[in-house]
Order: sequence, then structure tokens, then C-alpha cells
Amino acid sequence: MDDTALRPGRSATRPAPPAATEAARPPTWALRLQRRLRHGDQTFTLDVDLTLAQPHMALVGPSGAGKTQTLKLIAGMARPDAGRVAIAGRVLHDSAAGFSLPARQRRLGYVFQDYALFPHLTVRQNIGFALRRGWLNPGRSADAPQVERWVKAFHLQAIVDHYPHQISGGQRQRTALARALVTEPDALLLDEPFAALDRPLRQALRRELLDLRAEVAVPTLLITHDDEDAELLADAVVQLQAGRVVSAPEGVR
Amino acid sequence: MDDTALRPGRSATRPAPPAATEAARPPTWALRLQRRLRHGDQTFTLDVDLTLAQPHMALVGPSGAGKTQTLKLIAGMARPDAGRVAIAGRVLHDSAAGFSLPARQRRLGYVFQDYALFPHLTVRQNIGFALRRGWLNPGRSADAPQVERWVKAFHLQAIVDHYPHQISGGQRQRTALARALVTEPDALLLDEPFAALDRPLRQALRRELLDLRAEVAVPTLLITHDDEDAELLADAVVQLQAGRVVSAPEGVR
Amino acid sequence: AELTVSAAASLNNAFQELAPAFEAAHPGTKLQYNFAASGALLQQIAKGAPVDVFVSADQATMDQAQAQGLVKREQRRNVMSNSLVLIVPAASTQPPRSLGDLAQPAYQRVAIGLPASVPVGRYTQQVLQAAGLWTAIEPRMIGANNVRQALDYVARGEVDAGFVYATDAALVPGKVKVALTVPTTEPILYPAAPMAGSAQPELAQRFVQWLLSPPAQAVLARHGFGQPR
Amino acid sequence: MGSSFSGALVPLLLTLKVAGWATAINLVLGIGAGLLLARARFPGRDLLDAALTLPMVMPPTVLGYYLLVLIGTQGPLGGWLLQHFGIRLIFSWQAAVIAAAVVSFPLVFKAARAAFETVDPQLEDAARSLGLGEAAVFFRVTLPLAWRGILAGLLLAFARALGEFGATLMVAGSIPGKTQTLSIAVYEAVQAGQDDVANFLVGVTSLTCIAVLLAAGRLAPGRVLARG
Amino acid sequence: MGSSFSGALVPLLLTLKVAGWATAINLVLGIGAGLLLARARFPGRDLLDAALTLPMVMPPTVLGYYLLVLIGTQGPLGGWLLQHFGIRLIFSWQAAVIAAAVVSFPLVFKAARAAFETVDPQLEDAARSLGLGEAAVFFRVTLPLAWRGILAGLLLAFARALGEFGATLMVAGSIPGKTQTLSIAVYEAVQAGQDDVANFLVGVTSLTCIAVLLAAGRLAPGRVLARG
Ligand SMILES: Nc1ncnc2c1ncn2[C@@H]1O[C@H](COP(=O)(O)OP(=O)(O)OP(=O)(O)O)[C@@H](O)[C@H]1O
Ligand SMILES: Nc1ncnc2c1ncn2[C@@H]1O[C@H](COP(=O)(O)OP(=O)(O)OP(=O)(O)O)[C@@H](O)[C@H]1O
Ligand code: MOO
Ligand SMILES: [Mg+2]
Ligand SMILES: [Mg+2]
Repeated sequence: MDDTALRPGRSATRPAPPAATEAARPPTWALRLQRRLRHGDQTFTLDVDLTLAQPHMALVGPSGAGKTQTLKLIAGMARPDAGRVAIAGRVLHDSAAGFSLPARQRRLGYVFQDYALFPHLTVRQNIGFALRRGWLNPGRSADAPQVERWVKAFHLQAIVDHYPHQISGGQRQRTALARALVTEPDALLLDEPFAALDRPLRQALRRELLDLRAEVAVPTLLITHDDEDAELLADAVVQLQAGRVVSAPEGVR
Repeated sequence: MDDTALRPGRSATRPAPPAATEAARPPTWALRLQRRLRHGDQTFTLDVDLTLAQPHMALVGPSGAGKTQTLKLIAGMARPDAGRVAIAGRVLHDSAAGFSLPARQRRLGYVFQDYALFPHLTVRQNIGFALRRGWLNPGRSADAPQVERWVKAFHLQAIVDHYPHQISGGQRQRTALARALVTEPDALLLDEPFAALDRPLRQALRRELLDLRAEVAVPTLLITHDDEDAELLADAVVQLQAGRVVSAPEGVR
Repeated sequence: AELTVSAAASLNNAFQELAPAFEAAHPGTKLQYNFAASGALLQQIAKGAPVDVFVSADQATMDQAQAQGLVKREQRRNVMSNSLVLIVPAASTQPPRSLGDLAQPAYQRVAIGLPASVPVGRYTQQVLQAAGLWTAIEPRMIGANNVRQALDYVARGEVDAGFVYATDAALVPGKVKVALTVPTTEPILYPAAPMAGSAQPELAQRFVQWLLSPPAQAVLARHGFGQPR
Repeated sequence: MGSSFSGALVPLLLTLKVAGWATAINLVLGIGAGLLLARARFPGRDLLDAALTLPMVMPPTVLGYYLLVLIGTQGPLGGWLLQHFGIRLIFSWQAAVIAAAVVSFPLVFKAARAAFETVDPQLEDAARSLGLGEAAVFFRVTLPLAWRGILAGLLLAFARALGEFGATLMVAGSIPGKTQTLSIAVYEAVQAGQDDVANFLVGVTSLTCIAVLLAAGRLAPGRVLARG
Repeated sequence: MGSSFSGALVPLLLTLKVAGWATAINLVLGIGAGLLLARARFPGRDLLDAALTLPMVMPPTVLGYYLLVLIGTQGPLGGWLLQHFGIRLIFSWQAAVIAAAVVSFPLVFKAARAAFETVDPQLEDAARSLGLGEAAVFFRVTLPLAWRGILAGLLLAFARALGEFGATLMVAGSIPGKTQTLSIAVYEAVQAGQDDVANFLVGVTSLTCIAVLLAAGRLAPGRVLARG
């Protein structure tokens, strides 16, 4: 497999499939993931096999079903024991071929369930984190138009200079969301991104996400416990239970 | 003010008001809290004044309104600049009288928005934490009936020996809830306790909470963004905005 | 009974060998040695260390002890002597034949005990000053913290020459060559004295005297020490 | 001095005793000072921190000299002990413990302070709200979470105590079987030109140190993550 | 030896130069070794960790002797340097730097390892998924989060380097104005019974150390919490 072909330059026309595609019209999500987590004599086995044409997927299921683990495997933060990950035809991981892109080259926007904000950086620095290349963090007053855009969109103006431990749960969640969106990723992986938000804010942010997707057609994988979220933001709902896909309807639910 | 009188022994008949009450029938929640948080030239001012007869209150409001701060002040984890806190007639703090119970004597069950589980202890040790007196943590296999009860009620059997970083977001939240309930507190302060749970689990836990309250009449203050939570679990909904109470209806909403 | 003897570090080997003989001659007595630089020994004694006998490597330190009333001056004895030697690495092809040769370019580095704190350095400085060579040699001096360090430098060929005691040079015969025995302006004599505060004044005095006995002197001679003159 | 193993056994045991006691003392004092400086705010805090680091900066012999002045029979502490309890510290193994403890104190103190400062205060709040008193919070939450960093400091302190001889020699002397530790024996062997004895003793010291460090490694908990 | 301030100035400057360089070297080597042992898994890791702590356990004079054997003109490293580059390390201030660096290395290494082990790996994952390479992740996330612990180690190492003289004296000799550091001067004054000179020099050393520690305290970030 040609490594270079798999890492096409960031194309200006985003929706167009990258250079090396699989078929004429690849599915947006082509996931085959196996992983066993062991702790003492307890094991949790994740075994997800899923192909989905729709760009926007909601991943639902009970607590501990393996939703977060699935996202981490897709993002390259953990290695599957076996499997293959392709998004819109771009292969990110293929155990059989011994191929695996490092997390940093996957160009995915990831919002962590517990935010994972950088505690030593202010809200503004967190959001601008990926824009600054090189070995230095963005300055405390570094300003970029993309940062400003999301700060405004997510109503974070009042706290841009706060550190993560100085802001509320919902503010943290929005900061994490903004940090991921700023990079203009090829796909979004969102782990309960609205859980800490009240209804009006939740609605406002859904709006923002929909607007974004109208602008650039970025596929989303959204973990949520909120039916409305799934309904409004996803074309397909996939249900996970005890590490396996139990229902993956074709078409909108 | 007599210090001893304010710290009555744990009475067996829980709903009965403790020894030193204020009036014949004290309100469940009598809160007056002022605190200013400064960061650079930004200030956030919390100024809550609230008296509520109903035992079960939901605290709602936009992200950053001051809900979590209010809870921390009630729990004694931060000091108000000025104010007074009394729950069911038991005075926990009174700036004017120069009186303030330390957090550990307030006998409140607190569920943190980000769980604050002890990372060096297993789920079982976390839940049994408060049962063990003295300077040692409960053993990894220490068993107590109260712990078992909540482990079962919250479906945590499979992961009792896991450490917090080895469990899912929802599992963490349930562990935090169990840890607070095990102490049989005088009142419960819950900061979005169901946010990371899927619908069936959320319903099951609400049930558990209602059952508990039917058994021992423990007042609850619940921060939530979920209208159903508020409806089912609270007798009164208080809305906070920019640090102030903007609506506190008497009676059920 | 235990008799604690604080002795200059350079006496370590010889005194270890002396112990059984003294203990045999004085049944029931156990010798306890405490070795360190003479200056450190004096400080310990001055601060109340429970010592019975003090054996210094130089007169100056013992003089100080005496001035502070720490030793019994009337029982102070010089118990052995040593000599200053100029040594060169064993591999050295042209050893100096006189002190004056040290001024030649071949001797860029000369190991000398630090005159301020190491007795052997003080003797060396006196000799070189008397010979009018100090100003020429001082810039080439590699200061050593004690005699042993100077010896190591020479033995490892890191310096071109060095000043040590004859007893030290005898420790590593294969690695250093004695080029010259240097007559010192004052003789190198090791004084010993019982401590004024000793709990066993008699035994302490007997040890000092025993050091001058033929069997003790024989052992000391084997380690390169001379008779006290 | 025997170059046989049995010759090294007495100083080895003494050394372990001295280093063990010194480390135990620093376990208490270092953690106490580290906690104080990590948590309490008071004027001159930084200055106190710097001052407590000074034993590290002084040449051990010099430190030994000052200790000698302090605990010698003429000194304020030593004199008081002698007068009231008839205890003569100087030239005793206890003096060696004091010297080793003073020399290695900053290692534990600094490590403990840094470790305490990375403990999330919210976890301590959680423990308080669960009814724990301050001591219990410390032993059940703060200390376990800071333990990894403290242990690193303790191991360094133990190693330092094993290797200490400058200050020790000054206050405890070098009396074989009584105060002659391994390091002092090594030093003397080097001084006396007994290179093989020195190498042998250094070998024993190093092996002992490695063994103790490996054993202590077991005391470290598995990787404890910062977040719950 | 002058007891005036100007008499202390030359050794003071030399001492600062030596300790500064030694600390700079350990900044790189200690952090590197600490990172390696905190992150890489390989057989013998614990053994390597213990071995890297050994410079701490050896009496400095003995360590100095081994260093002399290594970097002396007859030694393997020193001989090689002399032959191929004409560099003679021994009796130079660079030799003093090497000695001070070796003696204080374990302080930085241990502190760095413990600090790196408390950094939440999820934060590093977050940085990677934001497109950062491993080096950038290290400099922008790992290092800042571990910095407080590392700094504590560096300060101790600097203090130790200031106070080091046993090993230094051995490989650098004591050449006034060239390799005579403050500690060596102090030692000599104590040995020679010049208490006032010694006290004066100890005062200068202590003040210098305190000044440096206070200044370095500014380098520590505000209390960085473990959780975001
Ligand atoms: N390091 C680990 N070792 C062992 N088991 C683990 C580890 N990490 C996670 N698990 C287990 O894997 C299962 C799946 O976890 P995951 O975080 O993916 O759940 P989830 O579907 O995201 O749940 P939630 O909705 O509660 O966040 C859980 O049962 C958890 O206990
Ligand atoms: N240490 C601090 N310094 C300065 N400001 C702070 C600090 N802690 C909190 N704040 C500010 O106080 C305000 C209230 O925070 P709080 O956590 O109470 O919000 P909340 O109502 O719980 O919101 P959410 O629903 O998002 O959790 C926020 O605007 C926050 O930025
Ligand atoms: O014998 Mo000494 O006092 O070490 O020079
Ligand atoms: Mg999850
Ligand atoms: Mg909140």
C-alpha cells in the first residue's frame, strides 16, 4: 500500500474524496474494530463492524457499551487488536496491511468526554493550540481570526483569559468543541459534546454545528444520550451494546 | 451562638428537625451567598438569596451562571464573602456570626460535576471511602452491605475492581453518586448527576433516587439541564443567571 | 577498656598493624582508631570528642591543641619522623636531579599539597622558598587536598612531578619513582600526646610511650617512618 | 581492614542502620516541611524554601564542622544534652545519623513539595465532604497521590545517606565497628592506597544501593493517573 | 586567601560558571533520561534506573578518583580526547563541570522521571490528535506540565553543584583563579582553622545560592492543576 497516496495534501475542495479512494463511492464510515481490555479476571471485548454511507452518525448505547473506546480507536489513541478504519475512503488504519496512520495525521477533530483541556493554557490558548505550528504554544494574547470566530460562536468572550480550572463545566465543554473545530478537520468525533449544556445553549451549539456542516461537508460521529441530538444531527443512529453493534439502520431513523 | 447546639448528633428519625432549629418550621433551603471571583480584569459576582420550603430543589440556568459555585459554597468548599447557609434549620455557615462548619461536619452528599473520584482507589474503595474511619483507606476487597447495595442498584458489579481511569464516563458518574449516597447524608447536592447517562440508565437512577427519598426524607439540590430531571425529582425549580436568582417559583412548576 | 586514638590519616596502615601488639601487651585493652586529617581531628577534639590520644602529622596542629589546653603538654612526645620526597611517574625517563630542575619546561605540572591546609604542602613551600624556587614553581602547582591525591596524580602520570612523604611513595612502588629526598628546613616529626580530658590518663600515657618502644618502632620503620630525633 | 566480605559486613550493617534512620527521619521532617511550603501561604515562604535547601549547597565537611559546633559537648545542643541527660552525641552512630539526615534533608523536602503541589485540591475537598478530618484527608488522599514523587526523593536521600562521609566523618569520627560507615571505609582505603579494598567496598556499596532501590521500586503504586 | 569580598569574587564567578554549566548539561541529560525511563518499557529498566542513581551513593572523592581514571590523559576518554583533538580535560574548569554534572545528575533525572509519570497521557493524545508531532507534544504539553517537578530537581542539582568539591577537587585540581571554586576555598579555610574566612565564604555561598533559588522560583508556573 502506498503510504504517500494515503496522505493527500489538505485539499481545498473538502467534500471531494481524497486521492486514493476505495471504490467509486466509498462509504463515509467503514469500521472494523476488535479490542480486548483486560483488568484482573474481567475482560471487556469490543467488536464493532459497521459500514455506513451516511455522513452523520450518532453512536448511542448504555454506559460502558464501548462508545468512547470506539472513538479512541478511530482517532488512533489506542490500537485495535485487529481491524480497519476508513473514513470517506481514506484509510486510517489497516491491521491486515500493517498500516496505521499516527493520530496526528488523521486530521480528525476529537472532543473528549472529559474535555482534556490543557490545564496550563488559557481558553484562548487552548482553542488556538493547533493553529500554532512548531514547539511553542500560542501566546496568551495571540489572536487568530479562526479563534475569534469560535469564541464568538460559543459565547466564550468573557472567559478567554481564564484557565480551565477557573471555568464552569459547560464552558469547558464549549472550549473543547472550539479547539477541535478550529483545525477544520476531515471528520468530527464528538463524545457527548453537549452533555453539560443547558437547553438554550445546546440548541445554539447544534445550530452552529449544522451551519458548519452546511459550509464544509464534514462527516460527524456523535456519541450522545440525547434523542434530540441524534435526531437533529445524525442521518443514522448506531446502537452499541456490550461492545457490539446491535442496531444500525440504513437511512434516517 | 452555641457551637454544640448547632451540631446535633446524627438523629435516628431523619425527617425530624435537628435540635437547634430556627423557627417552628424552618425552610429546607435558606441560602444567602455573596462571592466575587476575580480573574485579571474580569469579575464574576455571585449573589444568591433564596428561601425555599420545598425539600427538593432543581437549580437550572445557563452555563457559567454560578450553579456549581453555589453548590461549593453550600458544601463549605469555598467561603462566601458574606452570607448564611441553613438547611432544614441547621445552620452551616453564618458570616455575620463568624460561624462556619468545616466541610466534613456538614454531612452533605456531594456529587461533583467532574466526579472527583479518587484515582488511586478502585470503584469499590471509592464507594466505601466514607465508611472507613481512621487514617487508612478501605482494602481493595473490603466489603460492606451499604457498598453492595449501591453497587447493585447502579449496576457497577462488573467494574468494582477497576480504577477510575479504566471505566467509562457513565460508570464514573454512577460511582460518584454511590460514593455520596453511602454516607446517608442530611442533604444531597448533585451537580448534573445524570449528564453522562443514556436514557434507560437515567430513568433507573432517578427511580433509585426517588426510592431513597421515600425511605429517608433527604432534601436534594439538583443541578440539571434536563427538564425531565427537574420535573420528576424537584418540587421547585430555581433559575440562576449571571450569578443571581432570576426565578424561584413557590410550589411545583 | 577501650582506648580511642585519633591519628593522622597518613598513619592508617602502620597503626592498624600496631594494634595487635599493643593489645597483646596490655590485656583487656582495645584500641579504637579514628583517622582523619590532622586539622579535622583537632576540631573534633576541641568540640568534645571523647579521645584519649592524639597523634598529629605536624607540629603546628599539636601546638594549637596544646595552646587550647587540650593535651598534656608534659607528656607530649615526638614518636616518629618522615621525609619529604620528590617523585615522578614510573615511566618518566629523565627525573630531576635537583630541585632547580623543576624550573625547566619539562615540568609543567607539579602536584603539591595545598600549603594552607595540608602539612606536606607547608613543608614543600618552606623548602622551595628557602631554595628561591617558589615563585617559579607556584604557577605550575596543581593543588592537592591531601598527600594521597598528590600521589595519585603522579602515579597516574597526570602531573610531571609531585611532593609527598617517603611513606606515601612506598605505597605504590611500581608506579612512582623517588627522584630526590628533599631535606626540610624543619624536621618532619609526628607528635603524640595523651588528652587532658582522657578518662584513662594512665593507659593513654602508656600508649604514647609504647610507640617509642623497639617493637613499635620496628613496625613503623617497615612502613617507611624514621626514628624521632 | 579485611578485604574479605566479612570485613565489609560490619560497616555495611552500620551504614544501613545510619542511612535507614536518616531516611526515616527525613520521611517525617521532609514531608512535613514539603507540605507546609506547598500549602501554607506566609511572608518569607520562598526564603524559607531556599534556606532549607542550604544543606545541599554546603560542602559536607563544612556542614560537618557546623554540626560539630552545634552538637559538640561545648555546643548549644550538645552541651544541653550532656548536661541534662548525660548524652554525648559526638563520635556516636547517632551523630552519623544526624549528619546523614541533615545532608539529605533537602532531597526529600523538595521532592515532597513539588509532589504535593500537583495534587488536585478538589480531591481533598471531596474527601472532606465525605466526613474526613484533615489528618485522614492527608493520609488517605494527599499522601497516596503525592507518594510517587516523594518516594523518588526518599530514594535519592537514602542513596545520598549511604554515600555521605564528609559531614559524618566530622561528627561521628571513623571508629571501626562503631562509626565507620562503608563510605568512610572506602575513603580511608583510597587514602591508604588500598585500591583493591576500595574497589571491593565500592562494589558492596553499589550493590547494596541497587538492591535497596529495586526493592523500594515495589513500593511505588502502579502509575496513578492525575484525573479520576 | 583574602577575606575581603574581592578575594571571594574570583572563586565565586568560577563557581557560578561551573554550577551553571553542570546544571545546563543536566537539564538536557537528566530530562532525557527521566523521559526515557518514564515512558519506554524495556527489560532492565529498573536496573538502569538504579544504576543511574549511583553517582549519588558514591563518596564524591571516590567518584572523583574514578573520573580521574576516566578523563585523565592516561584514561580511555581523556586519552582519546588528547590524541584526536589535543584537548586536555584534566585540571581545567571543564573537568570541574564534568565532576559537578556527574555528581548532581541523579537529582535531575529522578525528579524528571517522577514528574513525567504524573502527566496525564490523555492530554498528550489530545495534542497529537490536534496534529502535533512528538517533539511538539513534548515541548508544548508534557514539559510544561512536568516542569514544576523538574525545576525542583534542577534547583537541587544547582545547589549540589555549588557545594560539590570532593570530586571536583580530584579532577580539576585546586589551581587558584583557575579551578579553585568557592567550596574548595571554604574547605581549605576550615582545614586551616581560619574560621572567620570560612564563615565569610560560607556566607557568600549561601547568599548566592539563596539568590539563585529565589530567582529560579520565578520560573515556576503558577500552580498548574492536574485536571483540565
Ligand atoms: N483501561 C481499561 N481496562 C479495563 N477495562 C476498561 C479500560 N478502559 C475501559 N474499560 C471498560 O471498557 C468498557 C467500555 O468503556 P467506554 O468508555 O467505551 O464506555 P462508553 O460506551 O463510552 O460508556 P459511557 O456512556 O458511560 O461513557 C467499560 O465497561 C469499561 O469499564
Ligand atoms: N477560580 C475562578 N476564577 C475566576 N472565575 C471563576 C473561577 N471559577 C469559576 N469562575 C467563573 O464563575 C462563573 C460561574 O461558574 P460555575 O462553575 O458556577 O458555573 P455553572 O453555573 O456551574 O455552569 P455549568 O453549567 O457550565 O457547569 C463562570 O463564569 C466561571 O468562569
Ligand atoms: O596526615 Mo595528614 O594530617 O592527612 O596530612
Ligand atoms: Mg464514554
Ligand atoms: Mg457547573
